[in-house]
Amino acid sequence: MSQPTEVAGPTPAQALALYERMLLIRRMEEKLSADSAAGVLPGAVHLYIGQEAVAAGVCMQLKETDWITSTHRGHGHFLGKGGDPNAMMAEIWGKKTGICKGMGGSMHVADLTKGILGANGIVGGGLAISVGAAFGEKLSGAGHVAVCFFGDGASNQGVFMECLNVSTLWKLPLVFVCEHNHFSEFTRAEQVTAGNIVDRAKAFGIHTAVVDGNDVEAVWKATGDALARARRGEGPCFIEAETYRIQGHMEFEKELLAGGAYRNQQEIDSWVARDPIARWGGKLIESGVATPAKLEEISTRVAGAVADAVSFSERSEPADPELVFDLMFAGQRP
Amino acid sequence: MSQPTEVAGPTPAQALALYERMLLIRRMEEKLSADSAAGVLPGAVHLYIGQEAVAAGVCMQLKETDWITSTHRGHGHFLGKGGDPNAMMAEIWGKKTGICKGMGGSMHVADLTKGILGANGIVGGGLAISVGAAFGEKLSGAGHVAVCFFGDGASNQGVFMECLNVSTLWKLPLVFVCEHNHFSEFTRAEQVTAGNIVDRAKAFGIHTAVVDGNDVEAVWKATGDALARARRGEGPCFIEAETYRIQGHMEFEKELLAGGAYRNQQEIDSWVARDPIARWGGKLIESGVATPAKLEEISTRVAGAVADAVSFSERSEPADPELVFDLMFAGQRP
Amino acid sequence: MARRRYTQAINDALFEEMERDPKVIVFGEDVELAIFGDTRGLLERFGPDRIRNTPICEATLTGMAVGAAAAGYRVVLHMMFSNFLYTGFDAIANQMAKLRLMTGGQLELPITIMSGYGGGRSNAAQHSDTPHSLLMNLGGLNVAVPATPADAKGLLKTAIRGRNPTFFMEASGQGGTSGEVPEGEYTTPFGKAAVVREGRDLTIVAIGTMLRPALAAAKQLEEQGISAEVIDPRTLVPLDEDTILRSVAKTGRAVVVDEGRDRASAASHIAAILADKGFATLKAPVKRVTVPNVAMPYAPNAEARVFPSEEHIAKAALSITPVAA
Amino acid sequence: MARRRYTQAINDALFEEMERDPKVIVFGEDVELAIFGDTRGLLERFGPDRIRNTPICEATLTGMAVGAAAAGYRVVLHMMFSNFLYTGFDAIANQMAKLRLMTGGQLELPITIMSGYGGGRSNAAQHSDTPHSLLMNLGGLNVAVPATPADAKGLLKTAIRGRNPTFFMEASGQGGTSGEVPEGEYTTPFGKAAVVREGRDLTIVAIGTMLRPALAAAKQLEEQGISAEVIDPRTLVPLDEDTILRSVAKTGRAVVVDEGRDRASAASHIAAILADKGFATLKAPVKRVTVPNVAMPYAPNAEARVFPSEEHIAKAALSITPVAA
Ligand SMILES: Cc1ncc(C[n+]2csc(CCOP(=O)(O)OP(=O)(O)O)c2C)c(N)n1
Ligand SMILES: Cc1ncc(C[n+]2csc(CCOP(=O)(O)OP(=O)(O)O)c2C)c(N)n1
Ligand SMILES: [Mg+2]
Ligand SMILES: [Mg+2]
Repeated sequence: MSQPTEVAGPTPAQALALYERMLLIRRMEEKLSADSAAGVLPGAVHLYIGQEAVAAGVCMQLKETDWITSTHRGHGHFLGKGGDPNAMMAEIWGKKTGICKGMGGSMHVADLTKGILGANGIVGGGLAISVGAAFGEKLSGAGHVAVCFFGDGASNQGVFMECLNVSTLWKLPLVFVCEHNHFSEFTRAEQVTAGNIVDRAKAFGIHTAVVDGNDVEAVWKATGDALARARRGEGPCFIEAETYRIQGHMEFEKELLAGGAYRNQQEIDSWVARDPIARWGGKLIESGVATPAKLEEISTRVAGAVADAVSFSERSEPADPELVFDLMFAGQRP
Repeated sequence: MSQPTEVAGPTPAQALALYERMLLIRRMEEKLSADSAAGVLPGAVHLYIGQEAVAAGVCMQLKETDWITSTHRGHGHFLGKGGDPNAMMAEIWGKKTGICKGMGGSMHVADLTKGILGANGIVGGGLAISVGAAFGEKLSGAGHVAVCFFGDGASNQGVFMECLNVSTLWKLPLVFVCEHNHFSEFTRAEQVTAGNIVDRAKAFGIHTAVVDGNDVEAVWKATGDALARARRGEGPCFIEAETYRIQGHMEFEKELLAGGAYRNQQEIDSWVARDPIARWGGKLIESGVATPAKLEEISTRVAGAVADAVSFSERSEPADPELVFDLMFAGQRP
Repeated sequence: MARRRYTQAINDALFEEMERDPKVIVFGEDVELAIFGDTRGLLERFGPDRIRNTPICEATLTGMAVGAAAAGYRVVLHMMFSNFLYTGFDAIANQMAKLRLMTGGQLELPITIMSGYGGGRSNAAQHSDTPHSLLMNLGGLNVAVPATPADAKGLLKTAIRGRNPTFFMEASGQGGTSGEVPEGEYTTPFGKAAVVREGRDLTIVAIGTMLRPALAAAKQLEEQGISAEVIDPRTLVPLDEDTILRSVAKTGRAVVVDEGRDRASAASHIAAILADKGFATLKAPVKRVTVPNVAMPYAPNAEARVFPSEEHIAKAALSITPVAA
Repeated sequence: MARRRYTQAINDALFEEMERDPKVIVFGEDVELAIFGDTRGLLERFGPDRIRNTPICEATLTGMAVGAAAAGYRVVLHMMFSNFLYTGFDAIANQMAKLRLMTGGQLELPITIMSGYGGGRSNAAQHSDTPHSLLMNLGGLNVAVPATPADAKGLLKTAIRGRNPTFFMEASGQGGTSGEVPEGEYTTPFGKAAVVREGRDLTIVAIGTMLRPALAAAKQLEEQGISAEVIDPRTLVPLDEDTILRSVAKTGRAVVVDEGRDRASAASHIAAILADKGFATLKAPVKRVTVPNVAMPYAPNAEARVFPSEEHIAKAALSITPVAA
C-alpha cells in the first residue's frame, strides 16, 4: 500500500465541535432511553451510548456530499453526519414531521440531502448499498466517498467479504468502519467471530487500521488517512474501532431476557470508566482547548437542542396513514 | 497450527488406482462431449476435462462414509468418490435407472450411499451443506469428514467466508477444496477475484495448502495431511488446487457466444501440455510402477466401463414422469 | 387441560421432542438466551452440542440445516424474524425445496425452521413481514401457521418428527396470549383445518394471527344476526381444501383473512380454490382481507391503517351477506 | 415493422436507452460476452464504466443496485437465471421493495433487474423457476413479463426510464423466437394488458411464456366451435385488472395460464380477483393451468408432464365451456 497521509489532529474549533456532536448524540439517546422506559415510544430503540466517538470521529471528517450507510443502531451515525435532531426525534415518535414521515422509525432514519442512506434493520444490509453508492461516485468522478458503518456481528455476514472483493477490484472510494462493541445481541464476539476481523480485510490487500473507538481523536485521524487514500483513488480502506455498548442491545432487554444475563456489571463499569465523551472533555481542558465553563456552555446548548427536539416532536401531528399508499412507489399506487 | 502429518505417497496399487480413476472420468466425459455435440443429451453438460487430478487425488483419500459436496461441474467428483458410471450416464441421458431417476441430470448427480451429497447448480451452494454435514459428523463423533469442492468463482460468494467462520469456530472436520481453473464462465479470475483466495482462508488462522492441481500426487498428499488434521479434531483446512478447464464452460458454448472469445488456443495448448493423466502415466512408467502395457490394460478396462455405461443407459427406460409427484416430499403428495 | 402461553407451548414442544429424540438439534442466532422465550432453558438442559448460538450468517444457516439433516439429524433452525428468511433464501428456495426431487428421493430433510412473522407492534418494514405465500409457492416446503398455544405445541411436534422441511411460522405478536393446552403427549396433524366456530351464513377462513380478529368479527356479526363459521387452516402446506370447501358448500359465502400482502397471497390462493372447486356453491364474491400491497409502516396509526382488523373483516363479511340472512 | 428475435429486441432496447441517457449502467455476471445474447456488443460500444462483469456475489449485486441508484444512476442489473434471484433475495425483499416507504419517499430506485425464467429445456430444478408470484407479493416491485419481441423492447425501455424497481422477466426459452417490432422509438406502458385474440366464449389469460401455447390452444378450440379471447397482461405489477374483468364480463369464463408453480401463483391471484370483482359475471369455475407444486425435473418426458401445454389449456377450457357454446 502507499504511505500514510500525515493527518493533522482536529483544530480547536473542530475539537470542540467533536465534543458537542458526541454530547448531542448522548443526550438525545438518554432522552430516548427515558421515553422507552416510560413506554411512550411506539417501537424498540437500539442505543449507541458509549460508542459516540466512532460516529462523531468518522462523520465529522466527511463532507455533506459523502455517503454513509448505517445499522439498526443508527442514531449516532444520523446525528454525527449532521442529521436534524428534531426530525429524528419526531420520526422515532412516529410523527408526520419525522425525517421519514413516521414511516421508518428508529431503525430506518435517513436523510438523503445529508448523504445519510439510512439506518438499516438488516444486519449487514448497509454494506452492499455503500458499495453501490461508492461505485456511482467513482463513475461520476466528483470525488465523493462512501462510508459503511457495521458491527462485529455484521462482519460475519458473507456480504462483508463480497463487498471487500468488489470494492477492491474496482478501487472504489469506500471506507469500511467496523464498530467492534464485543457483542451481537446477547452473544459475545468470541463465540461467533473467528480470528480478527481486520485480517478478513487484510486478505484483500487493502489499507487497514485498528483504533481505540473510545478515543475520538484516534478515530478522526484514522478516518482522515482513509479518506485521503480513497479520494486519491487508491480504493477502499478498512477501520476497526474497538468500543463497547453501555446500554442493552435494545431498551427493555432485561424484561425480555427474564433474568438471563450475558455480561456482568463490572465489565460495564470498566467501560463506563473509558467513556469517550468524558475522556475527550478532560483532554480538551488539559490541553487548554476548553475551560470547564466552555464545556458547561456546550452542555447547555446541547440540552437546549434536545429540549427543542422534544417540543418539536410534541407539537407535531401523528403520521398521515394515507401517505403509506403514496410512498411505496414513485408516481404509482401500490 | 500444528505440525504437518508426514503423508506417504500412494502405494503402487494406489498409484495405479489413481490413474485408472482419472482416466475413467476423462473417458466418460469425452463420451458426454461427443453426445452433446451430437445433440443427443437432454440438457447442458459442464465438463471437468483437465481437472481430473483434483477429484481423484482428493476423493481416493476418502472413506465411503466421508461426505463430499460438489458443483455444476460435478462428474469428476461423483466418479472420483466411487459413484457408479452406469447410474451417472443413465442420469445424464434422463433415464429411469439414473442415479437420481432422471430427475436431476448432469448438474445434480448424487449418491448418498457413497457420501456424495450431490453436484449443485448453485455456485457456492455446496459450501454450507458441507458445513452442516461436518457439524453432524462432529456431533456423532464417528470420525467422518466432509469435503467441499468449489471453484475460484465460488470463492467470491460470501457464504465461503461464512463457512470458514462457522467451521473454524466449531472446529469442524471439514476440508475446503478450491479448484482454481482460472475462469468463472467466460470471465478471467483476475477480473473478479481480488488478492489470493488462500489468504481469505488464512485470515481465519486455519491450515492452508496451495498445490499444483494437475499433479495428482501433490493433491493426494495435501489431502492426506488435511484429513489427518481434521480427523484429529483440529478443525477445517483449506486446499487451493491450481488447474485449468480444457473444454468450454459448457459444451456448445462456442455456438452460444457467437464468436465471442475469452481465451486463446495457445493458452489452452500450454495446459494440454500439462495434462494430469499423461503426466501421471509418464511418472508411473519412469518410476517403474507401471509398464506401457499395464497402462494399456487399464485404458482397455476403462473403455469397457464406459461402453458398459453407454449400453446400460441405452437399454434403460426413460424416466417415469409420475415419479415427480412421489419424490418432492417424503410420504406426502405435493 | 393446562393454561399455557403461546411461547411456553412452543418451549414445551422443544423440550419434549429433544428429550424424546437425541437426534433433534437446535441452532440459530441467540437461541441460548432466547429473547422470544421459545428456546429458553434448552441450553441448561441439553448442552451446547444440541442447542447452540450461531454467527449472523443466514445464508449459511439454511444450507447447514440441509447438510446436518443429510448427516442424520433432525434440525430445528431458528431464524428469528421472518424477514431474515430472505437473507437465507438461497438454500431455502434452491436447495431445501428442491433437493429431494433432484436427488431422486435419496435425500430426506427433517428440518423445522422457526420464525416469527407479522406486524402490529411498530417494528417497521424490515421486522414485520408475513412471507407465507412465498414459502407456499416454492413447492417442497410445508408451512405451519399455528394460531393457538395448543396448535403451536402440536404442530411443532409434528414438524420435528416429520420427514420434510417445515416452516413453523410463529405469530410474533401473540407470544404472550394464553390458551388451553392438552395435558400429556399429543401431536397435531398437518393438513387438518380446525372449524373453530360453527356458522350458517358465511365462512371466514383466518390464517394464524388473523384468527383472533376473525373470531371477534364473528361475534360482532352474530349481534347483527349473521352466523359466521370460522376456519383455521393450521397448515397452508398441506392445505385442507376439503374442510374449507365443505364449509363454503354450506354457507355459500367466504372471506379469507391473511396478514400477508394481498398480491399472490395465501388468501388469493384459497380464494382461487373456491373460484374453481367451490364455484358451484358460491352465492357471493369471495372477499380477501389482507395487508394492502405495502411494506409495514412504523407509526402506530399508519400500521393500524393497513393491518387487517376485526372491523375490516366484519365489513367484508357484511358486504357479501344479506343482513336478513 | 421489422422482424427481430426476442433477444435482439432486448439488445436493441439496451442500446437505445444507453445512448439516450448516460446515467444508464449495466452490470452483472458475464454481461460482457453475454451468453444469452441480450447484452452483447454493449461493452464495445459503451465501455467498462457503463457495462461490467461482476464477481459471483448476488447478495451484494442486488444491494449495489440500490446504492448506485441512490447515487443517481439508472441501474440495469442482469441476474442471469431467475433462481439466482433467491441468492440475492435479501436486498430485493428487505431493501429494494421497502426502502422508498421506509425513507418516507426520499429514496427513488430506478432499477431494472433482468432475469431469465422458465423451463422446457431440461435445465433442471435450479435453472427453471418462474418466481413471478414471489416478486408480486413483496409489494414495492414492478414485474414485467413480455411475451413478444415488441413488448420485450417496449417494456424494457419503460422499465429503464421508470422511477421504481422493475423485474424484467425474460422468457429464457423464447430468446430465439421472432416477431414484428415497430420501427423507431416507442415504449410500452406498464399496466396495460393486450387483447391478443378476440373471442366470445371464454377468456384465456396467458402470462409470458404461456402466450404461445395459449394461442395454439385457442386455434384448437376454434375448430371445435369455441371462440376464445386471449389476454396477455404484459405486466403483473401493475396489473391491468380492468381489461381482464371486461373480457370475462363478456365471456363469463376464464382460464389463467402461468408457468409458475400453482400454489399462491400469479394465476391464483388473477383467479382471486375474478372471484371477487368479477364474480357477478362468472358463468363457470375459474381454471388455472400452472406447473403443479413441484420442482422442475430434468428428463424431457418428466418435464413435459408438468409443463403447461396447449393440450392442458385446451382441456381446461373445454371443461368449463359447453361445446355447443
Ligand atoms: C439479517 C439479520 N439477522 C439478524 C438480525 C437480528 N439482529 C439485530 S441486531 C443483531 C446483532 C448485530 O450485532 P452487531 O453487528 O455487532 O451490531 P451491534 O448490535 O453490536 O451494534 C442481530 C443478530 C437482523 N436484524 N438482521
Ligand atoms: C448462484 C449462481 N450464480 C450464478 C450462476 C451461473 N454460473 C454457473 S457456473 C458459473 C461460474 C462458476 O465459476 P467457478 O466457481 O470458478 O467454477 P467453474 O465453472 O470454473 O468450475 C456461474 C457464474 C450459478 N449457477 N449460480
Ligand atoms: Mg456488536
Ligand atoms: Mg473456475
